[in-house]
Amino acid sequence: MPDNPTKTQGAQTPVADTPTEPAVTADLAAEHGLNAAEYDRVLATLGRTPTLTELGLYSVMWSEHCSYKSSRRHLKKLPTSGPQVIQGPGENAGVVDIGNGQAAIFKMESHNHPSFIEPYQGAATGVGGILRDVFTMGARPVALLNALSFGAPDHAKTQHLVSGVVAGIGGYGNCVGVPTVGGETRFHSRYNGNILVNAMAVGLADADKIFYSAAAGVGNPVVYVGAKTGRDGIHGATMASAEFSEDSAEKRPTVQVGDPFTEKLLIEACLELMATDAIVAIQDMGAAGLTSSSAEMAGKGGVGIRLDLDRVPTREDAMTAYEMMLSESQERMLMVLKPGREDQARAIFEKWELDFAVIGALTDTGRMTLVNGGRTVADVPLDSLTDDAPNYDRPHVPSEPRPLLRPDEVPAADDMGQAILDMVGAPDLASRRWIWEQYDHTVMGDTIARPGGDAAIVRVHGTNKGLALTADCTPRYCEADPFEGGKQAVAETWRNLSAVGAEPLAVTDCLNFGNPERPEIMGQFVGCIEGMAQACEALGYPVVSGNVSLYNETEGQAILPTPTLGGVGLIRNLDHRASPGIKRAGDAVFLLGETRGHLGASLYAAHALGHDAGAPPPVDLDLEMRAGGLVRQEIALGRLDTVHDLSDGGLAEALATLMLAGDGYGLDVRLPNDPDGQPLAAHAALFGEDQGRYLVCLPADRAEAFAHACAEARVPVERIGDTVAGPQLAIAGVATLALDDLRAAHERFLPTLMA
Amino acid sequence: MKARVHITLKPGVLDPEGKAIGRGLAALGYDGVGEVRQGKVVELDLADTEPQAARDRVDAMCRDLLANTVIERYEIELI
Amino acid sequence: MKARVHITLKPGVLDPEGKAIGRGLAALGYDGVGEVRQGKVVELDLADTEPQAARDRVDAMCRDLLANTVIERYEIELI
Amino acid sequence: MKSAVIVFPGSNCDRDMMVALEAATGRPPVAVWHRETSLPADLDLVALPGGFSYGDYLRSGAIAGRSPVMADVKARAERGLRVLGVCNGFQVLCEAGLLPGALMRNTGIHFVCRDVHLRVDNARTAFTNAYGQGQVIRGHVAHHDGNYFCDDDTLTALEDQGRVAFRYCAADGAVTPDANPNGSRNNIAGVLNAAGNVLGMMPHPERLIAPELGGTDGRGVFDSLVAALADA
Ligand SMILES: Nc1ncnc2c1ncn2[C@@H]1O[C@H](COP(=O)(O)OP(=O)(O)O)[C@@H](O)[C@H]1O
Ligand SMILES: [Mg+2]
Repeated sequence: MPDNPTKTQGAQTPVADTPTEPAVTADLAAEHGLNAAEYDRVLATLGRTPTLTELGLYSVMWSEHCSYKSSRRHLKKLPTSGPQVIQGPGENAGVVDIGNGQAAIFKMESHNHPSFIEPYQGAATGVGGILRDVFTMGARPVALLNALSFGAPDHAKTQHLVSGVVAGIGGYGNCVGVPTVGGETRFHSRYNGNILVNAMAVGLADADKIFYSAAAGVGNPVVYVGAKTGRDGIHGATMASAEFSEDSAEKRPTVQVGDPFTEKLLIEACLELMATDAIVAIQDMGAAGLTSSSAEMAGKGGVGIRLDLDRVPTREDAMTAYEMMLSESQERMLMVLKPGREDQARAIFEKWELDFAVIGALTDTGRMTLVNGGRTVADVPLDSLTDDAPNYDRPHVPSEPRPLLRPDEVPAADDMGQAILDMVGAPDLASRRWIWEQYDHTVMGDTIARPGGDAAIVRVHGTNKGLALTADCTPRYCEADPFEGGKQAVAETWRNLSAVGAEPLAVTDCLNFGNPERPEIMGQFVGCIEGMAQACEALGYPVVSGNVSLYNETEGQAILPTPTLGGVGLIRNLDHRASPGIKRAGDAVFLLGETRGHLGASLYAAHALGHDAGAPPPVDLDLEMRAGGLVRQEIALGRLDTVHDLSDGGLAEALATLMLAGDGYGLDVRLPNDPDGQPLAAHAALFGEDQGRYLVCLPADRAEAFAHACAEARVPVERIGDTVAGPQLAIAGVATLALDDLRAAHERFLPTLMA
Repeated sequence: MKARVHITLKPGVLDPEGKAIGRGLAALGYDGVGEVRQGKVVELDLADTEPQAARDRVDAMCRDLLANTVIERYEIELI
Repeated sequence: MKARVHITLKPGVLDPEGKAIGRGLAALGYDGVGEVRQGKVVELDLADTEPQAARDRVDAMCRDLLANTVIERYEIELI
Repeated sequence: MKSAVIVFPGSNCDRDMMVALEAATGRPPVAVWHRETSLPADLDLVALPGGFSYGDYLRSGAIAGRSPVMADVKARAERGLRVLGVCNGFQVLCEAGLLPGALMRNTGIHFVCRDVHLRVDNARTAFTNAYGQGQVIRGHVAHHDGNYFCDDDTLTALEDQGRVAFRYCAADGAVTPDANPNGSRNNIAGVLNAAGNVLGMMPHPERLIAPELGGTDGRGVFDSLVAALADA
């Protein structure tokens, strides 16, 4: 836009509202989520009353969602570097090296509030948003995962929410053609009024062709591409930063509608343009749309930006500057191009039938200047929107520690066989088939391990390498002890990756908590982060991207603290990998790790006592390292192909899974002893959730060598039995269960709930 | 008695389907077609015999299930 | 001028979505709801000014694209 | 064998189809953008891949079925060119009138992605000769609108003329309602045109071409085409 000067004297530009807009006052600022001190800060920064558009900019950029004002100082505690890390947190997604000049790019994000209000569109647009975070960095998306937390199965809204969310995730991912390969799903009454929908996307790119968001080059054109802007989801970012009340569904403005078809075209068009060298910087328009994308790009690049809003493609009449800047219309991207490359880029986007408009230019002012209808409607220092946004040290108190729960404090079932069937069929452990069969998990032709195992495996196209992917968290543990819970969530993803034979590379996270202005919630947040940090540090498993979702409360009832972790691992040779299903009769069955019968915060205790109780199982990170390393080594050497890690539901769940995932084989086992070789109570041995354990099967003639390898690696191990040809789970002195009965129990819950 | 419920997206809500249909018509050479919006119709056979009661009940069904008033609006027609 | 096209499944063609809505209503406790059928409405803004010409053109659009006459029938309403 | 894969806006199995064709034929297929008005000369096969052309808006395959390239696909099919439509490609072929019937919403309402058993109902076609007549193979479906519908006369004609290529069945080959993932009439999974040179099928043979992907039973479709060409 040659007629636009790239140098403006910000403070001297007359800045004016559109005449019909309301005057900005402290009250209006409060309605925009800015408290009195924050509004004073705006006044001081500008030295005048902001225009409505400027108020809008501050309100979204200083919202919790965009500014991380409660979490920033704590997120710094997470380890984010390592030899494998190409890009840690701070960009649209994290980037790790996977060898051969290739990189995996991934991130997880929440779409909790919109999904509660409009489950289909809320979940769908969550998938769309996280995909854009990944392909904006130059990656072709190759996998999606989702972590879902719903209310109690019998809560009035649950069925409707499950149905809409699952359909929305499928509707978007299936259409875009990226396989949804894994995730997790839980049900708990603490999510009754505030479900969690966390979506993770993973992409692949050449390590030397990664695109970043820092704008550079004064005078370079700022380009808008994708769908047109409408009045969708104005104030989505502030909505994601406020508590719910009963009438929010009524008051809130429209949630966004996703268009996966346009997203698919946008992916192809962006990747086509990225194959040229026309792009200087690129960023998707996510929460707070044009505002945050332009402010962040220019802010990171240390330049200024001037936008002529009359050039923004709109799909509704008479949109104001305020509306255009705050719209959260989907499927849009902002780019800075090299000068003179506009026509080349335009041709590509027009071929894909997408909008393309040069809407501004970079300046050297360090300010964001917005022009609309011949008026300068905003002119603010960029730093004040980004780096200098509020940053709070909120008061936090640690959670009350819970006492250990001894096995004799938890009633043992009279019929242990029935207890196993109940556990395998319980809402938290029942098969998720009803969900993942609605997701296209095989499109792209590289899905090597489909949903249902410990980690999904997606082949790196055209190679014999694979990425292993998993998403995990145990909110019960986080509630009982945030620090141990944070550690455990990291360790569980690490274990799931190890169980398929993948070397864990890095994690992404999505930290879902209640209202951070309550010291006990802030205490959970800080505790979980510190636990995560310790585990990531010890396991050499850095956090490379993530997202924080606070204010997940309704009527003062907070969700369980839910730091969802998304783990990514690398399998260098796909010929050597493992899965949970029994593959042969006559294999020796080993249990790795220590079994102490820890029932505290376990699913079994919650069922038997009717409430969560006791301290969660501690995680011994040193043992994790040794056990995970051994399992990976044995898999990589081609000596081990049947592995399942133990988590919710303990040994009972693991034994059942080995059979359910197998081809009709059975198990003949006895219960393990405690580390001192003493017998444990049956319910503690079966359902205790001691950490750092794996169940493995391998041909009996290798049993001795395997036991030896374990001893050498200082991994406690006990041979507990054998695989057999008959479809029966026989646990000596406890119960004998038919595979058909296990399957019926396991498959019943979701189809019945959703019928 | 029969009820017909027309469910359409609220004005201003993105209608990707309508947009695609519009493009499809244009590609087939139909010009002069402006905005295209698409909606749903649900037809219900009702046991009710009293129109006002029937209308109220269908209205409740719309709010409970048939429409999502966050993005959609509906119109009830008794026939 | 505006046209509204109602597209419904032919009688005798099974309508799984209608059925699912019916089951959903029953599950919510709405009784006395008989058959439920679901259809589509497409609303078009037209440049035409002459009703018969408009109707003919929309009819052609229906046969060409908007309806699949193997399974659907349509009705045109000008407004 | 020289093949082409048509790419519509929203196609998303085009690459998968190309990988499978290249593996079977030893030569990379040509990608043809939907806006082309003619196909390359001397083709032996044109494939319409799976995906969500035009977002499946209005009806699956409806808008794509009327895109510019389809006129030449029709003309060449009439002259005997082999045409394979998989999933969305099958929907496009029906919408374009190259195959009878229509693919409606699955009776279960949901999208369904799972392995199924298929019975090869006619192994004497260019697309199925690598299989045995009545052989039960593994298939893989991933669709929302796979419920094949046609009127009674069409159904009779399809069945009498051996134009049902595949049916969904149980592991033992029995054609039962339980084995039907989408409510298709008579469990139909794939149909041929009267001349036998156009096949539409909902299951994705290109997703089962290697043991690590879950099986190799899909290869037969591509191997059949190669064999048919060699015989010709
Ligand atoms: N929402 C979901 N989407 C896709 N797959 C899911 C979802 N929820 C659970 N799964 C799959 O179901 C299986 C069991 O999940 P989970 O109990 O969390 O496994 P684990 O204990 O090994 O982490 C996993 O393979 C997981 O990927
Ligand atoms: Mg696991």
